[in-house]
Amino acid sequence: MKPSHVEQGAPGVSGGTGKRRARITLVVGLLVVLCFAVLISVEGVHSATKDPSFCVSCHVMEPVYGTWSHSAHREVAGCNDCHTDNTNYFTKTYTKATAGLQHLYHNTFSDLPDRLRIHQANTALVQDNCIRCHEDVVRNLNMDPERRCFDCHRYTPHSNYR
Amino acid sequence: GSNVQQPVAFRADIAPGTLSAEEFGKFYPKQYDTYMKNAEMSNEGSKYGGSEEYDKLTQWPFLKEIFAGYGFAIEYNEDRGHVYTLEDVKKIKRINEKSISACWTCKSANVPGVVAEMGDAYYSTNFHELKDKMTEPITCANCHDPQTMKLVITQPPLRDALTRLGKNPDKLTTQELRTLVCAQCHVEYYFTDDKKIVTFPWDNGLTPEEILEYYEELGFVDWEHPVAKVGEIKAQHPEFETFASGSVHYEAGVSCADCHMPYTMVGGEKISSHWWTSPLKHMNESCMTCHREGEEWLKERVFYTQDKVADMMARVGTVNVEAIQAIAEADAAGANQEVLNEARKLQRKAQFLVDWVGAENSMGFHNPQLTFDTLNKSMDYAYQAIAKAQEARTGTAAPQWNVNIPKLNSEAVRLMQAPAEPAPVA
Amino acid sequence: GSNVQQPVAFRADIAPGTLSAEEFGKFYPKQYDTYMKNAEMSNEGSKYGGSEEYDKLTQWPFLKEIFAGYGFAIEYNEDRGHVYTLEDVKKIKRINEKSISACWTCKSANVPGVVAEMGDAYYSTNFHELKDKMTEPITCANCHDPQTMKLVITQPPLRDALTRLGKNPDKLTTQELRTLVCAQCHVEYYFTDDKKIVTFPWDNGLTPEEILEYYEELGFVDWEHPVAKVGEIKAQHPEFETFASGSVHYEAGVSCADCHMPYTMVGGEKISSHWWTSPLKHMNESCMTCHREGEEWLKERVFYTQDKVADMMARVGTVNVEAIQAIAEADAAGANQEVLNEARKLQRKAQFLVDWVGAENSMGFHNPQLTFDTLNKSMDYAYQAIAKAQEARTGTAAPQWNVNIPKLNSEAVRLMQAPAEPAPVA
Ligand code: HEC
Ligand code: HEC
Ligand code: HEC
Ligand code: HEC
Ligand code: HEC
Ligand code: HEC
Ligand code: HEC
Ligand code: HEC
Ligand code: HEC
Ligand code: HEC
Ligand code: HEC
Ligand code: HEC
Ligand code: HEC
Ligand code: HEC
Ligand SMILES: [Ca+2]
Ligand SMILES: [Ca+2]
Repeated sequence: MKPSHVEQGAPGVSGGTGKRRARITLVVGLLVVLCFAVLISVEGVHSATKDPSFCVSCHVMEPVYGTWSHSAHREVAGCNDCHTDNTNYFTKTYTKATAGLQHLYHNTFSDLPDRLRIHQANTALVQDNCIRCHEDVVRNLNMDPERRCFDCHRYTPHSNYR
Repeated sequence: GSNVQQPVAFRADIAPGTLSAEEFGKFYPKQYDTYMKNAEMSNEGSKYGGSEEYDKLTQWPFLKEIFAGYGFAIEYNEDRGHVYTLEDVKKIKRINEKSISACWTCKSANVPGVVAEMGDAYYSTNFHELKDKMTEPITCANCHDPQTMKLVITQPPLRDALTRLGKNPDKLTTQELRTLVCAQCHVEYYFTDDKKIVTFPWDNGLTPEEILEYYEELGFVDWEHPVAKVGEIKAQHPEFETFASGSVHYEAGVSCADCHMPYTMVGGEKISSHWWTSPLKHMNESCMTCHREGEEWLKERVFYTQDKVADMMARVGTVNVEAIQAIAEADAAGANQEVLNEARKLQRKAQFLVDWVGAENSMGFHNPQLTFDTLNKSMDYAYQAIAKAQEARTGTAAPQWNVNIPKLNSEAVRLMQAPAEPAPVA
Repeated sequence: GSNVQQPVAFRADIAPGTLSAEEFGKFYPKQYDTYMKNAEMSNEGSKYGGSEEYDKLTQWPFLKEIFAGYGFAIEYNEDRGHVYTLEDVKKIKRINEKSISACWTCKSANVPGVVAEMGDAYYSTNFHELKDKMTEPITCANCHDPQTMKLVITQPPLRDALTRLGKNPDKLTTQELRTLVCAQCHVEYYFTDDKKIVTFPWDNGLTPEEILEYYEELGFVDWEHPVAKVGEIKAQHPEFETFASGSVHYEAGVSCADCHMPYTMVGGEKISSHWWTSPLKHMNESCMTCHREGEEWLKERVFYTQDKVADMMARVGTVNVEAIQAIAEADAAGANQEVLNEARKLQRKAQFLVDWVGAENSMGFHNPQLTFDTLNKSMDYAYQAIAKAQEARTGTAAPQWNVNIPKLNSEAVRLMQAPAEPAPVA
């Protein structure tokens, strides 16, 4: 018995080895910039990055932004409510920083996957956020730990786009 | 995996051995309310299934012919809710004074306890002898551990089958259980020759062809068809096997409970509906979280498949009847028995495969591709049986064409590059 | 609807009548670059299709038998990119000195102009006579108005067919056009008896059975099969008809271009890919916008259908060959010609239906349910032809069973409530 074969597609990011050295230098540069930001004020970064409009400042984020902004969640849950670890302040800062760096990296070098897909490792985090808000509704259910709310709620909140 | 455990609101500690749904209902009134809907009888929304207790032999006249000489030709009804099991098994004309207790197996929550008590002797005990012990229909106890409410496999035949296949029935994931609790009953089965133990024929695999092969190896016979003079196999409700051998929904990780026990909002809370019936009665809950197109649109898609399956089954069933008649006519005309026996072997296969589709309760929806394939193979065997019967009668064989068919593009390319190679026969 | 018009970055005003892809390419280099990929030849990703020019008669030996006496038994290859049309039509051995220009129709951007010039006389003109006029393969001009780059139906046969069906070919929505520009060529067609005009047989509907009925009414014959002595109909690439008669994707509003011309990012801009090939080569672009499961998973689903279709087609093709042989053998044995002619009529139908599936280029994917149904009907007719041929030979008919089959639950319930009513014959 195979409980589920649904894979969350891992974005196939490839990079030519020749460009790698230049990239590493640049990444270090980016890191430094980010650390500065942290030094100046973690709070500042948090407020700068808390709004969905920050996320959509990247071109590639437009489709998901569009679908979210037509969803029931628009008024109640922003990107970070689902896509960062909301267990406490530190986990939130950590997940924001690491994911932010990844996105910045990929976006800067524009080796973008054709279709964005959530990373398998990040699904648990999103799942925890669903439960965090909807605990009351689902408190009776005994779901398989491998199962995600969005296996059924396939279009919450992003829907499809062409 | 996620490390946030869902808090479970409330678990009553119901005494082990509790069987009555009412008892459970005291602690889980919401689930119990939906369970009581199983008494509703309506065909609303459904084209080929539904819950009214109508006659399947009227709906599909070919069934009466292929089941000739067997109980199913006497009375065979559309299935209805889980609460009717006792009533239905007791009144069906397929039960006679010699019937055995194996027939209680999927009809009552009392069975696991009785088997624990009597051992394998239970199965061959006279049906009527145990009537008083069968006090409950299908109740919560068939699927739940009363103390924890965890899903459990209680039916001995499934426990045996899983164990035989190297799977521990007590170590299943929740998602597996959401299908396997149904596979306790919604499966093809047979009675072993000696002790009449209810057994699932899964050792070669789950597809109709693998199960047919299993029966062929065993030389299993359910009854002798009086017209065709063939030892036949009866197929029964292979919902699980059909669904689990490669259907798009199974491969997508969907379980029986996802469609047949959808989450329903009751008083601001989600619960699993315990009204097991045609999901076409509540597509909004069953389908529409996964499917975005409209409900009417999706229903038309179900019918697009089901209409084609029903038409094909009608035709394949007809050819199966013709095969039986061809054998009978050839026999009456004093045909060559050796050749006629080949026709009989083919007829047996043909009949099992069309019966599989007829006995499966979704009119193809649970696995369209497999269902079309199974019907087509049945037609193929049935026509081969006709040709053989005609050959036995007239002495003139129909021509055969046996040639290797590469099929794959890679294979075609390979052959073109090595054209000298002798083509093996298919 | 929204009244926000998408801003169009750039529209060149290319002169009307421009045909060459290079000319268009100067203004639309990104689309042109993808167009040039049509020269690539590989079967990568595909199991039954692909773009290598391999021999279909090796892949499917039964085709050689059913096409006996016709050009398709001499040479028939897997199709490849749009840029090869001229090369392929010129070199194929199906073309002989008597071939007509109708064969240029879907191979060159020059055709609409030539038809405008010559009128219907174009079609029956000798093929070789117009060779010099056919300078371009399929180019941008086949689908685009050079001045506006709007999609247009340029091919006369489709303009005629739409007009006949009461649809204005110049008043189509973009989403319709995204399918209908392909239906200019990827359709079943025939040449009218007198003027050899390329005509689409859609007057009764688009399904294989409706089209077969159309041909039967017309008494249309492509060629005489020398072994079966049957006037046969040849089916050709009915991609559009198969897809548009009820497939899940068509009903969901998906167009050919959605899968075969997916949006692709080129230099930060989305363009429509103009590389028309197997979408299994680029599922990420073609499918994953709509499908959330993984790419590998989805490909397995395509193969689940295709494998079953291929196996079924192999079997149905074989039975079709046996039908031809049965007729030939009966004929040779001096069979009753009246009965044998009935066999021939059945064989003709059987052959058209299996040919339909073989000629359709997606191995069932474009409409699985319809494809299985079509194959099953072909098998049914082919076996009936065998039975009739055997009857013609031996004088012994196989039995027939004709009984009304209610099928629907509502109908069964109705009959049960009025059981006295005489059951009409199916
Ligand atoms: C600098 C541009 C940029 C910004 C700003 C940005 N993203 Fe992204 N994002 C990307 C790129 C590029 C990818 C694809 C690379 C990848 O898959 O890791 C991506 C992928 C993702 C993914 C899918 C992969 C994964 O990590 O699971 C999620 C979810 C996501 N972004 C969420 C967000 C959220 C939430 C924000 C705002 C807090 C945001 N993004 C802001 C560029 C950006
Ligand atoms: C209500 C919770 C929620 C909110 C709010 C939300 N997301 Fe998501 N997001 C998800 C889920 C769930 C997925 C995974 C969908 C799947 O794989 O089925 C996802 C996936 C993604 C992906 C990967 C694309 C994909 O289809 O897998 C990106 C990028 C993304 N989100 C960005 C954003 C951005 C940007 C915002 C704010 C505009 C946002 N999300 C708001 C729950 C949310
Ligand atoms: C920050 C809190 C929050 C998070 C995180 C969140 N939700 Fe919600 N969700 C809400 C609220 C509040 C509503 C009610 C919105 C309304 O009714 O307008 C809602 C509505 C819904 C609905 C009903 C409306 C619809 O879109 O169908 C569903 C289903 C749902 N959420 C599922 C999810 C899932 C699945 C996730 C995780 C992927 C999630 N939610 C994450 C707060 C949240
Ligand atoms: C392995 C489980 C199992 C066994 C053993 C079993 N049944 Fe059933 N039975 C079912 C299921 C599941 C259904 C509902 C599906 C259906 O009707 O196809 C059903 C339906 C029925 C029905 C109602 C529909 C109808 O067929 O008219 C009757 C009556 C019935 N069974 C009688 C019997 C008898 C008599 C026997 C013994 C010969 C028997 N059952 C053995 C599982 C079983
Ligand atoms: C045929 C099998 C079956 C029977 C009989 C059955 N259940 Fe269930 N029950 C299930 C399944 C499957 C689930 C979902 C479990 C999961 O996903 O963890 C479930 C879940 C539950 C839950 C957990 C909360 C929820 O709604 O998901 C409760 C409580 C429950 N059932 C009570 C009952 C009661 C009370 C009865 C009898 C009236 C009963 N069950 C009969 C199969 C059954
Ligand atoms: C203990 C045996 C048993 C188990 C376990 C069982 N069933 Fe059944 N089921 C039956 C029988 C027997 C019937 C037919 C009852 C009758 O017609 O009298 C039936 C009937 C049905 C019907 C037809 C009802 C209608 O309205 O026509 C559905 C649907 C169904 N079951 C689904 C399920 C699902 C889903 C599960 C698991 C969650 C399940 N069953 C578990 C034995 C079982
Ligand atoms: C993806 C959804 C889905 C899944 C998963 C599914 N079913 Fe069904 N089932 C259906 C539909 C749709 C029908 C057709 C109902 C109709 O024709 O009215 C059906 C019909 C049935 C019926 C007959 C209902 C009737 O009207 O009498 C039974 C019994 C049944 N399913 C049992 C099962 C079992 C057991 C499983 C798991 C092995 C299962 N189903 C999995 C959707 C599903
Ligand atoms: C097996 C499929 C399935 C899974 C898994 C699932 N849901 Fe649902 N959910 C449903 C269905 C079906 C409904 C609609 C019930 C109704 O309409 O009565 C629903 C309803 C909801 C609602 C209420 C929407 C409303 O209209 O108010 C919320 C919130 C929700 N789900 C959240 C979640 C969360 C959080 C999870 C994960 C813990 C989850 N769901 C997992 C099927 C599912
Ligand atoms: C938990 C998710 C889930 C549920 C619940 C579900 N489906 Fe599906 N269904 C899928 C997936 C995944 C596919 C494959 C196509 C895709 O990727 O969308 C699919 C495909 C289909 C198709 C196309 C198959 C074909 O042969 O044309 C139909 C029709 C369909 N589902 C009907 C239903 C119906 C009816 C129900 C409810 C009774 C249902 N589904 C419930 C996930 C689901
Ligand atoms: C209505 C449009 C149309 C007409 C008329 C037409 N073709 Fe084609 N032809 C196509 C399409 C579409 C394909 C690609 C699909 C395929 O091969 O099945 C094709 C493919 C071909 C190929 C390459 C594959 C192969 O079959 O070997 C050749 C050669 C060919 N055609 C020759 C001809 C000849 C000769 C005629 C006249 C008898 C003709 N065509 C008439 C549309 C047409
Ligand atoms: C077989 C038909 C066909 C041919 C041949 C064709 N196109 Fe297209 N083209 C399309 C379709 C379909 C679209 C999508 C139109 C839409 O959705 O509005 C398109 C769109 C375009 C667009 C609009 C932008 C975009 O990318 O969607 C341009 C520019 C274009 N094509 C240029 C060309 C050029 C240059 C050629 C020749 C090298 C060509 N086309 C050949 C069918 C064709
Ligand atoms: C003017 C006629 C014509 C039009 C319009 C046309 N095709 Fe074709 N197509 C052909 C012919 C002819 C071939 C075969 C060429 C050969 O094999 O030489 C072909 C081949 C193909 C192939 C096979 C390529 C391969 O790699 O094997 C695909 C896929 C295809 N066409 C898709 C489309 C789509 C999608 C459209 C519409 C957007 C379209 N075609 C419009 C005539 C046409
Ligand atoms: C939902 C996606 C989808 C749509 C819509 C679609 N196709 Fe396809 N097409 C496929 C797939 C998948 C294949 C199989 C490719 C393979 O087997 O390698 C295919 C195969 C083909 C081929 C043969 C390709 C080869 O490898 O030689 C042609 C030609 C074709 N399609 C034309 C069309 C036309 C014309 C239409 C519209 C009438 C259409 N398709 C609509 C997905 C699609
Ligand atoms: C524009 C949307 C769209 C595109 C593009 C698309 N599909 Fe689908 N597909 C659907 C819908 C809608 C269904 C019906 C099930 C559902 O509702 O999810 C479906 C169903 C399916 C199914 C299930 C049918 C079955 O018989 O099992 C498969 C497999 C599938 N698609 C494969 C593909 C492939 C492969 C491609 C690309 C070549 C593709 N699809 C492109 C929308 C799309
Ligand atoms: Ca029923
Ligand atoms: Ca090809």
